Amino acid sequence: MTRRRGLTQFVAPALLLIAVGIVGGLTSAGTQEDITSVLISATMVIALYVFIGNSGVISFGQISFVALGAFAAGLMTIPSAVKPTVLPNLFPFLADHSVGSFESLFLAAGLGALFAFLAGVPLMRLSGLAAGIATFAVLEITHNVLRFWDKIGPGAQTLALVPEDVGPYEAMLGALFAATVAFLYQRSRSGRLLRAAREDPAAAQAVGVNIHRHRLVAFTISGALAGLAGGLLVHQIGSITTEQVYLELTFLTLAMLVVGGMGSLWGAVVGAVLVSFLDIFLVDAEGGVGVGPLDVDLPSGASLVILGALMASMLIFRPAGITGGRELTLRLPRLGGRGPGEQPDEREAAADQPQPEQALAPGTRSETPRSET
Amino acid sequence: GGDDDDGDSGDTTAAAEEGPITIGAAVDQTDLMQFFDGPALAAAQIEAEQINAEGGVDGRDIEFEVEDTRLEPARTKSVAEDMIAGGADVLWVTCDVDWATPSIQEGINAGVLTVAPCIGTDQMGPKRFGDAGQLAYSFGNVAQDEGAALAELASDKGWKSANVVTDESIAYTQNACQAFKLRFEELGGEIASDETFTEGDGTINSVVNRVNGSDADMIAICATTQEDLPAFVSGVRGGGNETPIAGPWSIDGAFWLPKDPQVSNNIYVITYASIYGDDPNPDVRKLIAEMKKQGAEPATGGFVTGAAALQGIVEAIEENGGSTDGEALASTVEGFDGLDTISGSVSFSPDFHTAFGREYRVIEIKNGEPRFTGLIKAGEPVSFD
Amino acid sequence: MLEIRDLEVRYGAVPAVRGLTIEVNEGEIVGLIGPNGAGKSTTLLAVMGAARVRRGEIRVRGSSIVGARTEDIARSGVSLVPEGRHIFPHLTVDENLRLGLVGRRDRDGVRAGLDWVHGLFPVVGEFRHRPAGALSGGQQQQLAIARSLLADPELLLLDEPSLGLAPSIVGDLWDTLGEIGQRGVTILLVEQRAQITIELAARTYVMHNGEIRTSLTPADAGDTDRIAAAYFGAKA
Amino acid sequence: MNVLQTLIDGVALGAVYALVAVGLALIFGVMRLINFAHGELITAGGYTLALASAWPKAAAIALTVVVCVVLAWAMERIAFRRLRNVAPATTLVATFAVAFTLQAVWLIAFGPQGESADVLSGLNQTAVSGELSIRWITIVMLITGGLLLAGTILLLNRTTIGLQMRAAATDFRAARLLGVRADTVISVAFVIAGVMAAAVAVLLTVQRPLVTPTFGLQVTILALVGVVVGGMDRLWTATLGGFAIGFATSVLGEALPSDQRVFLPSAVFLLVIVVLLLRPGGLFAPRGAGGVERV
Amino acid sequence: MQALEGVSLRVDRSEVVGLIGPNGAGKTTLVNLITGFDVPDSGRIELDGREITAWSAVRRASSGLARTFQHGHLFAGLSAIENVEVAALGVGARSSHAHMRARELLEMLGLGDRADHDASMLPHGDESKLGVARALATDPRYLLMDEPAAGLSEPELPALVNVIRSVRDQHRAGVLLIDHNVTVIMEACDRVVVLDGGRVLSEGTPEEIRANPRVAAAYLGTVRA
Ligand SMILES: Nc1ncnc2c1ncn2[C@@H]1O[C@H](COP(=O)(O)OP(=O)(O)OP(=O)(O)O)[C@@H](O)[C@H]1O
Ligand SMILES: Nc1ncnc2c1ncn2[C@@H]1O[C@H](COP(=O)(O)OP(=O)(O)OP(=O)(O)O)[C@@H](O)[C@H]1O
Ligand SMILES: [Mg+2]
Ligand SMILES: [Mg+2]
Repeated sequence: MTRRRGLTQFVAPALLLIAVGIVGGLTSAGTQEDITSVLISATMVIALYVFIGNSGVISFGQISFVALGAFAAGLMTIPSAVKPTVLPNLFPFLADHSVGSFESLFLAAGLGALFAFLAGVPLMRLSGLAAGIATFAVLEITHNVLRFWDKIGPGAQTLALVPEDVGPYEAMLGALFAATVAFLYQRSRSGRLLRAAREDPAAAQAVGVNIHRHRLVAFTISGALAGLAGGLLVHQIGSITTEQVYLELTFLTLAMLVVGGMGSLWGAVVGAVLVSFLDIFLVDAEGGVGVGPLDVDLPSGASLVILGALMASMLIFRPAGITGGRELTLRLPRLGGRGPGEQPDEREAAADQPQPEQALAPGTRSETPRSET
Repeated sequence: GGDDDDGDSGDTTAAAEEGPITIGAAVDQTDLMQFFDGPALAAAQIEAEQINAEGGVDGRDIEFEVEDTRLEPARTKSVAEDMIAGGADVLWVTCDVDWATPSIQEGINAGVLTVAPCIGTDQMGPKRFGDAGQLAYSFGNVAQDEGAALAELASDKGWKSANVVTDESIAYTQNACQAFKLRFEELGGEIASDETFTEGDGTINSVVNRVNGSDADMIAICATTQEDLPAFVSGVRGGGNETPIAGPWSIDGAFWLPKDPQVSNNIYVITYASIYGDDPNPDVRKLIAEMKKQGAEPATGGFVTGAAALQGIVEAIEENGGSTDGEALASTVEGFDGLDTISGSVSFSPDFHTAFGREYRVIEIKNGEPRFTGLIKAGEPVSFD
Repeated sequence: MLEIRDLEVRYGAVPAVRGLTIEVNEGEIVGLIGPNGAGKSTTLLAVMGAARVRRGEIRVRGSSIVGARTEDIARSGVSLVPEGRHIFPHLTVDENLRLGLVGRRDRDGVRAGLDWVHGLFPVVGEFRHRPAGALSGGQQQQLAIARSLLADPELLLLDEPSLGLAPSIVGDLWDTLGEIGQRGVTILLVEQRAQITIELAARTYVMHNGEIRTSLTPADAGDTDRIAAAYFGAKA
Repeated sequence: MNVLQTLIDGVALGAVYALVAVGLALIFGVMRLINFAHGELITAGGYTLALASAWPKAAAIALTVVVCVVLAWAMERIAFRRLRNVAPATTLVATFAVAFTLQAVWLIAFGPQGESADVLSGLNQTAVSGELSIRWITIVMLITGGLLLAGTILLLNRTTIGLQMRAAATDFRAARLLGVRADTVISVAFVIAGVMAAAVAVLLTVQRPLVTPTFGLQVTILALVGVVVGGMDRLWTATLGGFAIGFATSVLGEALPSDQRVFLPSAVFLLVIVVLLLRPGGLFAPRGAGGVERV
Repeated sequence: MQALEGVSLRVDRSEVVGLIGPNGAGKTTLVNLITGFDVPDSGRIELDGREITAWSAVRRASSGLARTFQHGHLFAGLSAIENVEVAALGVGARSSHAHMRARELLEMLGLGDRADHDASMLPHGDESKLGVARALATDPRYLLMDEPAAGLSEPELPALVNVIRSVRDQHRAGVLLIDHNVTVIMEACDRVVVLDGGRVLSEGTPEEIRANPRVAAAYLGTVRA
């Protein structure tokens, strides 16, 4: 019963991603690019979800794995013939070797996982703010090294001349792959134990859960998916700079995750897709666009204000995220006529109503400095 | 007459050669680069209107199609893609080679001449983009040229020693000061101290203290007009150090100057045009007046590169008998040697797809007031090889 | 003093209290018992304005307090010892006590009040500079009660005050409740220790599934069968 | 370069971050909220100074205080008040969103290039010159930082409203049950944070006269790192942490050979990681206080 | 501050040992020490003859030492049944088995109809019961219960006592039972240890303890129990 219901929970996010990909494939060149970006964002947010959603620990570091994946996949697919001219300071090994775009995605994911694992071994011992800041430090260091060490990359300049092989379909496959991994992980023993530990670390230890180990597993998987997302990103745009995979992307992807609802895969996907589309729509509105009878025409830059304000209000009015951090269970037979992005069924919808008045409810208890109270 | 010839701008060369010449501008109108892209584009559009009013290019109008990249790489690419799919004859990109890369690659891979008005590094060409980079050009000054001109200015002023301060965060400032140092020493100057910082790294006040502790006839600073530059100037002057400070175009503009007239004093800037109402070229003054009228008052002299770039593009199309074929235009642009534009004469070479050879305006800031004080030329740009 | 009429409170769609009516007269000690999940805590929270009242009326001293803000209710002489203590673990024991004074209406007698609670619960004096979170469970409970007493309420609401207290302390507490009841403080006492509650209270309501099933008097205290029957839902 | 001057430069930079840190630590102490948008208060103050720079100095500074206080109060009223009992991650991201929105507003209103706002530029002059150079502003910042810190500590620890603030922070509902007017108390905290942001804006623009849309954000991020490294649970450890990160940045910058100086952030953040691993509860936190989980 | 001083305590399998004492006597501290949530300044802790003083809490739990908490510490975002399942998974059960076991335990504690409720919404008494179910799900060889009767209504207590006995008799696990409800202690325990001020005050059968005047003075008080 749980198993079957669990599987149906994968259907909604998968369908949403597929729908976005297919719609994207049918549009004009520029719009295809936008849709590809949506799907790559979704991949990143899913990567974030695997760690943050399951462990409850905020990490500002996942974008460093995206960065590593992007630069690795980009660098290794530039034909070695041109590398000496455009990247004269590279280590000979990096300059002399190249791989195909597809292989480079494995490279990106593998390096992301490796880096995450190595960073995770010490850092996963930390929790709370200390963990947040330590992972932020990882981001800063990665950014700084990639930006100024021109033996391993382009340094402060753009890495250009990367094959542009990722369109909506490729991005969709990437996002689906990430969603599958995330789904399998969250249903694995490790995933379930980590989610419990998220709720109460002390209680988890009392039932034998090795929190450090499970966090490390999630962090590594998240690193792999983030690296993959980086690989997709660089092959979409054909170039990459360190600024692209730094603070702004970190905040934006985190915001997508939280707006969607960071407790569920469905939330991650919904958040990424919704915020990305909102962004696209608002930018178009800046150029003037008709919404039904209305003619929306925004001043330049206003879209950013609106996007920010919308994200803030979504969090204010739905702090648990649009999905309430719950999975959406789609029952396949009833699927006819229902889009994948539609309402959760009633029971779950009722359950995730925020209840601002549940004062002093069990579970909202304050913490104590003792290990046990 | 092409004024009312508003034909279909289809993809085929034949049709394109009848309709207007479309320049697709993928520029930033939202974020940091709007500050450079906006004025340059506005100047170019004014120039285009004038050309159109005078009958266009071989009877064809010039039309700009402008899209906002918002400085987002994916959008930069998608916007350029759409423009090229829509038949743009020339691609016009953001004034920073790194931010512009996604659009530059779209342009050059589609065989379209790709032009930036004011990129200042030597990267806008094969150095960055390999063979296809043949199609990419910038009408900004290459930093090697600006640095050299700054050294010439120092030498003209009789300054014999210099404290050099370089922002290492971008290639342009690094190249400019590198060129300054090489040329300054060639001209017999001495580098008294050589300081570096990275914009935003928090070390600028240490740099100030070291510079204040080192005697020299001048301070050369290659930085951008972000927070550290005004912090530097305030610190130096606050320490009682009145040494002249000089820098390239990237420190042009009055907006960043500390308001205290004793602080904003004895500062020299070389730039494309004086925006302070006293540019020696009446065409430039007229252009500024026109921009003001449109509410697009320039904040640095860089705007004029926009008009110059358009003039260059038009010249190349005319030399090719109206063809907008990318390769043909590119080889013409590469061959420009002393092309006369509103921003003075510009040259290109296979080594430098970014312009050199201009006559720079020397702006002196005295007691908080910037004014034009003369012209300077680099002679040859410095070569790092 | 306290009148609750036809009260309904829901969490989401689920009603926790449905149509509850009880009355507590001035200076009276009234008990409220019932199985887990009966809605006892919810009722007390509703009185404090901390759970939203869907329907019904709550009057203190004759005037309705439905919709009033929790802090205003607390400052008007009503004080709750919440379930699960809710002391402030990072603050010292003394600071926790001082917070009890916030709801106090008159400033006189603070000194005497402090001496009184220190006498009742010596731990809160002994450990006054320690973070409250370092106290043992029962000590924290004592602190929570002391804090409420310091507010010098007219109406004292207690949610399972005996929880975690050693038997001797429970004895002392019961004596104290009797005393302050005699001084005119009205007490609504929610408890799981049915027997001793029934003994102490003038009247003890048995709540079940959000409703009052029956009420018992001290005379019933020895009748365990009757109490059990009341608990498990048989109408007595 | 002499060692003493290096240390003095370190103190000067540390003072900047310490000043920002007090404001962050106050709001964290009272609200358990990491307010990324605190930087936007500073930015708002900076722009106010720039726009009012033609005014008499005292009037310009007074206006700055008013603007910062109103904005701080509005932030709490509109956004953070509703987020009191939600997951820390959500509030954190909500403060990003607020900061992001305000930055976009600055960008539209004032453009990317910045405005010059050196109202008290006289403080840039050196107080001690010769072998060593110390600026007046450094001294003023240290004194102001010390006063703000002491004032805040007194407020929180010695006054009833301070006690109520701390209670409301740990358990908002329990505090209300005791009669604490939690909304008011928390508004007061934000108002004070607004005053602090104004002070930071005035002092910061002395050293960094150009106010850009990211003016306050940059210092805030680094100050926040410092606050966590120092120990977030106490005001003084948090403030000292802010100071320490500035000091470390400056001294490490000197220590690195000049061709490696671009890697300064790596060095600083490596140090941050090491400190956090050794003292997760904070560098200056008393022993044994480590490991209290939050966020 | 010394919470415990020179305490020696032994619990065998198939035995229920009561631990009582006034508030602040050090009972919870003792449980924390035994389960690895606190570190002793001196002394040693052994599990089935092996010294475990230096072991982590996780390792102790995996080796058959389970506990409940005096207050809270449920997995709030998870349903009641998931709370229990996770505990079984934590010590290595297969997921289908964990589910079955969890259901069984919930039934046993009378929480069958609460299985799908979010743990954070349970009334206080059910929280206690869920804590017990969760500890049992780890199939402990020793179970340390910190006030499991707290918050339970009186008519429910006999059922709890039965559960405790069945842990002893059916699972053959040793139980250390802390509670302030003297009836529960007396009915469930084979042996009772009284702690006061961090020291063992007395030890004996329930009857002996009840009759001990020192215990009455330190703990029981005069009348009500
Ligand atoms: N925060 C909450 N969200 C949803 N339901 C809740 C919440 N708090 C309590 N409930 C439900 O409301 C009902 C009444 O709970 P309440 O806490 O008032 O019971 P109680 O009588 O105090 O029980 P106990 O004796 O165990 O403390 C229960 O069914 C409980 O599950
Ligand atoms: N972290 C700590 N810091 C300081 N004192 C502590 C700490 N933990 C416990 N104590 C003290 O140690 C003593 C024993 O506490 P413990 O929680 O073990 O008592 P207990 O016997 O479980 O009491 P109760 O029956 O009230 O739960 C108490 O006086 C308590 O204040
Ligand atoms: Mg209750
Ligand atoms: Mg205890």
